[in-house]
Amino acid sequence: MSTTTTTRRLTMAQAISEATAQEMARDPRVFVMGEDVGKYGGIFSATTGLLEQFGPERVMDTPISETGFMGAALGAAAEGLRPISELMFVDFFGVCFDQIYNHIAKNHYMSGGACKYPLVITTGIGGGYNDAAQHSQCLYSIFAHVPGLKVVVPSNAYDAKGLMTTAIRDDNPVIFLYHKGIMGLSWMSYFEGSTNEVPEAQYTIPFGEACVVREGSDVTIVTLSQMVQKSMLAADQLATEGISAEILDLRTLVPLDRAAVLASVAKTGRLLVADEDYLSYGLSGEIAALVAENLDTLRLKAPVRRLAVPDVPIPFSHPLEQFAIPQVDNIVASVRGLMTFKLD
Amino acid sequence: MSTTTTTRRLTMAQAISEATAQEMARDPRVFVMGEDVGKYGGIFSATTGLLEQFGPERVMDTPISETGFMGAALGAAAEGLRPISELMFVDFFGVCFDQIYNHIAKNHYMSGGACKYPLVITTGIGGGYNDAAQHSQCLYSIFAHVPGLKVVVPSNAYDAKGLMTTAIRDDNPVIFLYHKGIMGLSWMSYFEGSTNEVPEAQYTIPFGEACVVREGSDVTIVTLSQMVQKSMLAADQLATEGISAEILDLRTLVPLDRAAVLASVAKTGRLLVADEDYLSYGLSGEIAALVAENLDTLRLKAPVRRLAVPDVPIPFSHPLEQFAIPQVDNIVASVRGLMTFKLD
Amino acid sequence: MQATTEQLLWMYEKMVEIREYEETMAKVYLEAKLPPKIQKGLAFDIGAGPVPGEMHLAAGQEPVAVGVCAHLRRDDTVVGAHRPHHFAIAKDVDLNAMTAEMYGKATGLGRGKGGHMHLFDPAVKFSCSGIVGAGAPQACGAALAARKLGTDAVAIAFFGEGAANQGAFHEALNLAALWKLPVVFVVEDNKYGISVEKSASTAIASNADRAVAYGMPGVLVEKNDAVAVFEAAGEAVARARRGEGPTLIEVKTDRYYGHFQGDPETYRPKGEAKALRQHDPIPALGALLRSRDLLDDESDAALRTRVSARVQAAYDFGRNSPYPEPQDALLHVFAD
Amino acid sequence: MQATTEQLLWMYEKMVEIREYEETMAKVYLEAKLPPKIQKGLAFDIGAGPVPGEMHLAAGQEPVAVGVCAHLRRDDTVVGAHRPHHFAIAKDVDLNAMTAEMYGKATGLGRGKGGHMHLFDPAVKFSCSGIVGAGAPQACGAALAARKLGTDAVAIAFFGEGAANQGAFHEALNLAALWKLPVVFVVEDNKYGISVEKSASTAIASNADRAVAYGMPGVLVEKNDAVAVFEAAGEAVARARRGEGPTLIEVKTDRYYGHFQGDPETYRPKGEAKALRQHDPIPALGALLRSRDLLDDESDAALRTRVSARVQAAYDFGRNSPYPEPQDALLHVFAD
Ligand SMILES: Cc1ncc(C[n+]2csc(CCOP(=O)(O)OP(=O)(O)O)c2C)c(N)n1
Ligand SMILES: Cc1ncc(C[n+]2csc(CCOP(=O)(O)OP(=O)(O)O)c2C)c(N)n1
Ligand SMILES: [Mg+2]
Ligand SMILES: [Mg+2]
Repeated sequence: MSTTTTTRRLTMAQAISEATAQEMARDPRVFVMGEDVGKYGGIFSATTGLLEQFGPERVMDTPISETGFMGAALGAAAEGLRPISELMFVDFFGVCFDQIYNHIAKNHYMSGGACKYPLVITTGIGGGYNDAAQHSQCLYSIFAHVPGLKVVVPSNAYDAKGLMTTAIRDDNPVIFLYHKGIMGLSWMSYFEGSTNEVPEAQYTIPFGEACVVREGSDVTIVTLSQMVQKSMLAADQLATEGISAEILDLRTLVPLDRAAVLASVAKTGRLLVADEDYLSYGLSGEIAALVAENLDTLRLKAPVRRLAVPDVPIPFSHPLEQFAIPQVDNIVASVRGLMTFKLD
Repeated sequence: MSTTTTTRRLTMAQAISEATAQEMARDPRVFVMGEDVGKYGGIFSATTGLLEQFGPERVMDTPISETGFMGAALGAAAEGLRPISELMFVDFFGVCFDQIYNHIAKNHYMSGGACKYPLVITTGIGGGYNDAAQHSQCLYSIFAHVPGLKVVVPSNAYDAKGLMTTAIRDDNPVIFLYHKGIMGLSWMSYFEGSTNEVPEAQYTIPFGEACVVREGSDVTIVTLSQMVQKSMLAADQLATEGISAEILDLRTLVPLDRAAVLASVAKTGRLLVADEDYLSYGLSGEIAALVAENLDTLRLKAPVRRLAVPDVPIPFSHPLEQFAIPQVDNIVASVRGLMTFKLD
Repeated sequence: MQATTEQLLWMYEKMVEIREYEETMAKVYLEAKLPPKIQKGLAFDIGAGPVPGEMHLAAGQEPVAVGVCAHLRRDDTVVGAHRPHHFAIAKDVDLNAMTAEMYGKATGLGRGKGGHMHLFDPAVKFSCSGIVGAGAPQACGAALAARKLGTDAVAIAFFGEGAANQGAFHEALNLAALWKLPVVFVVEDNKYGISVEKSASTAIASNADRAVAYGMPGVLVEKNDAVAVFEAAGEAVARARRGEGPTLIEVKTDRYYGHFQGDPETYRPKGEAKALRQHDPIPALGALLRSRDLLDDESDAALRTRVSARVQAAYDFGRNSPYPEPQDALLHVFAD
Repeated sequence: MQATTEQLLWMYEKMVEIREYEETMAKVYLEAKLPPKIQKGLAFDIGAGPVPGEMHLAAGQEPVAVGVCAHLRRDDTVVGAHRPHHFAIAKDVDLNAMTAEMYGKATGLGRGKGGHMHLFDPAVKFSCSGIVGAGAPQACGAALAARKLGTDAVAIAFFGEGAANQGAFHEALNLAALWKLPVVFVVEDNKYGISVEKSASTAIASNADRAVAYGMPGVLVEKNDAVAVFEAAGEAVARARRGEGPTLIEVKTDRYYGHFQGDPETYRPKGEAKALRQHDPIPALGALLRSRDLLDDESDAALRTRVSARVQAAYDFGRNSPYPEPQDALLHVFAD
């Protein structure tokens, strides 16, 4: 007897919907709701095929009432169901954030652990396709700032499937943020690296484990989501200049793999944080702070550098947007800049 | 002829309502709206006396419809009025943040500068009086993270009056966050240092200028709001141990006075950020990151330390809340810890 | 739907219990909050005493809680708001653990983490929230779960007339009607949202008239009377259990205390609260019971003794329970 | 209220202009978005071409825009949503600058920062937003300002039937009615919110029936017809101007294109869009004008030439304008 191993490449969108479908098949408590998740299959195809497979009682289109259905997800989770609730664009969180951060995130704590809220919020993030200031943000820092939410931000299909399965099985609220520009949609240009081999069988990837997606010795690029793919391209270019970049894909912001960041920076002595969220008071600051807090054990060769959206709303026009959102060239230039320092 | 100088001490609440009243008298376009801002005078007395002085057309009680009246503030500001709109507790921002961050903050930018939205959002922040997880947060990091809002966080009555006057005269949206525990309310214990001398005449304090509220040479405590008052008490205690702490009151987060932080840390070589917001992905990270980005010019004697709410919702019970929110003793202990290092 | 003798007596006893609970709390709450024990210059210290923080009491509003909860089972869900005691008691929340929670004790429902606006008792499916209007969508979720799980459990969302102007109200009612969920939305019109009178917050006189906007029945209960609420709620709960969808009920009720304890109530006409107490619903139901020979001095006294024992035991339990360890603040952010 | 000849002709010309604008955009938008010019494997590239990003066209919905805006002055405010062109054109937004904005050019209304969902023209008090429902409270603010400034200007909030289930709708309508603001809320019922049919999102058939919840008049315009909208809006605008408060109008209208360009429309019955075009409101109004001898082949042709010149000039202006400098992205976060 022989086992046939076929390698399958999936887009990140396919990986997410496959993870969801497999978990729905395994666990009847799981259901999906959100705007256009049914017949349309999700605006970013994160729920494609689910309605056909599971029917309208388990794949529910909702009115444009995010507070309504996020609150309903909480209420259903409290009763033991395991909702997956889609916020079409993360940019819309402002109409329903009270349900998310004051209730979904805190009720377990406020109940002293007596109540559980196993639910997943999926949402599309990121720009690069000229969708302007209200449809292009990342905002994961905000979800990571408020306590009580696990925050998952995958960079590729393989990780997305494993992390989504983990998310659905987690007994806590999880927000799963997928960047539109790595979903592999047929109508939006995307980074090839995000579409990769994905086993058909179910598997999980634990939260809180960052992944060294490229080893290197000169500089550490701490990054996530689409910016991982940009960093890979930058690293290729840097390699031709003799600069060896290590790329750390955080994968989850809560829990955060602090040890992995510190280990890599200890090795390379240089840190660039490459982020698509707003620069100030967010993710890039947190990672830089981690280094600042460990200056007694780390030996740095250069000050820390951060690359992020320079505290401006995402502009619509192509040249403006390309300027505002960090690109491959900016990563390359920042790393080059880091190499010019020689601390101590 | 002689000028009589009388010194007046005001509470921060009195200072804010005085600034508002004087500006309303000066500028007929200014008006106030919010829940219980009229007859009640504001739950935290930020609007006390205004209804009596200006009448119900300029001091408007609203329904409990934060999205409704924040949106209305934007619409009125677009027409040239200058609304002051109160969000009773900052904790409620999740029901109306879309109006605030997707519209009030971004419309000027999205209009390419064509439209202006001169409005002030006032809101109460902070814990310490057992109001639990949905009424005790600071959250200023979130308002500072999204571009387009100026973020003001005063620590005392004098600053509050000047900053509030500046806020009302600013042509941009400003969020003015007052800590309940320094308002000088007759029904909540507060820190004495927050009630101080306030001139009767109008004056402004420019945004983006941090204030050295205590000079010192061994360590810099970068802080804001009520934590300034706690830091002052900690510094008194530290002084008895021979440790000289410099305290920098940020006063505004956007714009942020980066130069003042760097200058003080350059002088002392040690940095503690003392913050009442959640620890991760927020203010304390941003300040620490600033140091990490300037390691080529700064000579540090110790790694950076951050004191903040340790990523837990604010618990109700007294011993739990006292543990979760940084106290004077924690500041003292953190500074002592910083003094044990000897980098290089 | 007519209340049985048992139901009438249950409502009466629960109302007496709620009232005693609130009156006791009004006293306990004041302990150590007044001069000279507090910071000089203060008139009151909200953060002091054995029960610190905000305190919203529901004395006067008992009929709403008992009239609705008389129809509920343990597996029905109730979501309350910032003024939750009467609902919690009527839903049979563990009185000891609830009281211990308000004392911030380790034996509390939430091990002291929640406090008075955040009472969670999953055993009887009770929860509440300090955010105005937030409970309504959550009740829809419980009702949705009941349908998905194939039970005939129902969910009740209780909130004030002020909450009916919050967006969450609208979204929840539409969702419930659209999906024909077994929910009953119950608005307590106590005339004020803190200091703001209903006429200054709500464009129409009765929220019951808003039911039309969702194609669901709307019922106005004009009297702060347990039996009247019982009748309106009975039909609504039965309808929900039959799978026929939601109902919106508004009850005109009375708030005897301030919005929260310590409220100066300067916005309220002098003597209003006192006048309201002329129509106290508890003696009213007592009189009805007596008129039907279901209550006499003796049984009333026995009932009050029984209730008092329960209530005072709960306060003793709360007072005498240990505080959590400070560092327990770090626990329960996430379930393992 | 009967439309004057001038108003009828204005509505007709504006509808023709809107239609040509949208049909032109449908073509321009596709430029450089299809294989083989795009990433291999893609069927379409939303971020490519001279007009990148999302594109929501309003062909078919012209009657709503012109029927309302026929009553408006320059100093009246209009707040639109993500599908804003018809309103912008009917409100006399600068067509060149609006088009340049969608091309992302420095000459655009927002210097290229806003794009098609974020058109701001303060000269005619027009704005819109990509967030469903968000405009309704903003229109209340403009109306409040009019009252405070003592003018008789009014404000219109336009939004889709999908938006009527968003909390902001409820809060805005209550506020407007409570404060008797000069606002008219106009719901465009084009049957879908992206792919979700109205019956799957809205508990009742007509949003006009929701006006009762706020004590304001509710009007349903059952026909996608400019004159019908004109009549309903005329009364509502006049009422607002007289200081008598808000009105809610719902208009049954038709969306000829997909939700956005590139929408596969798999959720839509085959041929539906085609069938809708059988009832095109533009020829319908043309026929009315002809029946009244207000239009003939010649004047129609002249009008269409005029309109075409305007529309094509705007596209030329947009196409030929310069892009902003990349680093201008840093400008305009704050006003000085
Ligand atoms: C979203 C939100 N806005 C404001 C508040 C502050 N607040 C707490 S209770 C209250 C009044 C509530 O009035 P109502 O709903 O009538 O309930 P009642 O207090 O009369 O029982 C307000 C404004 C809040 N908790 N949440
Ligand atoms: C708060 C919010 N939720 C969801 C969306 C995504 N979205 C954009 S348009 C749309 C449908 C809107 O439907 P409708 O209001 O009927 O307007 P139409 O598109 O039919 O003109 C949705 C769900 C959004 N932009 N904002
Ligand atoms: Mg009330
Ligand atoms: Mg629609």
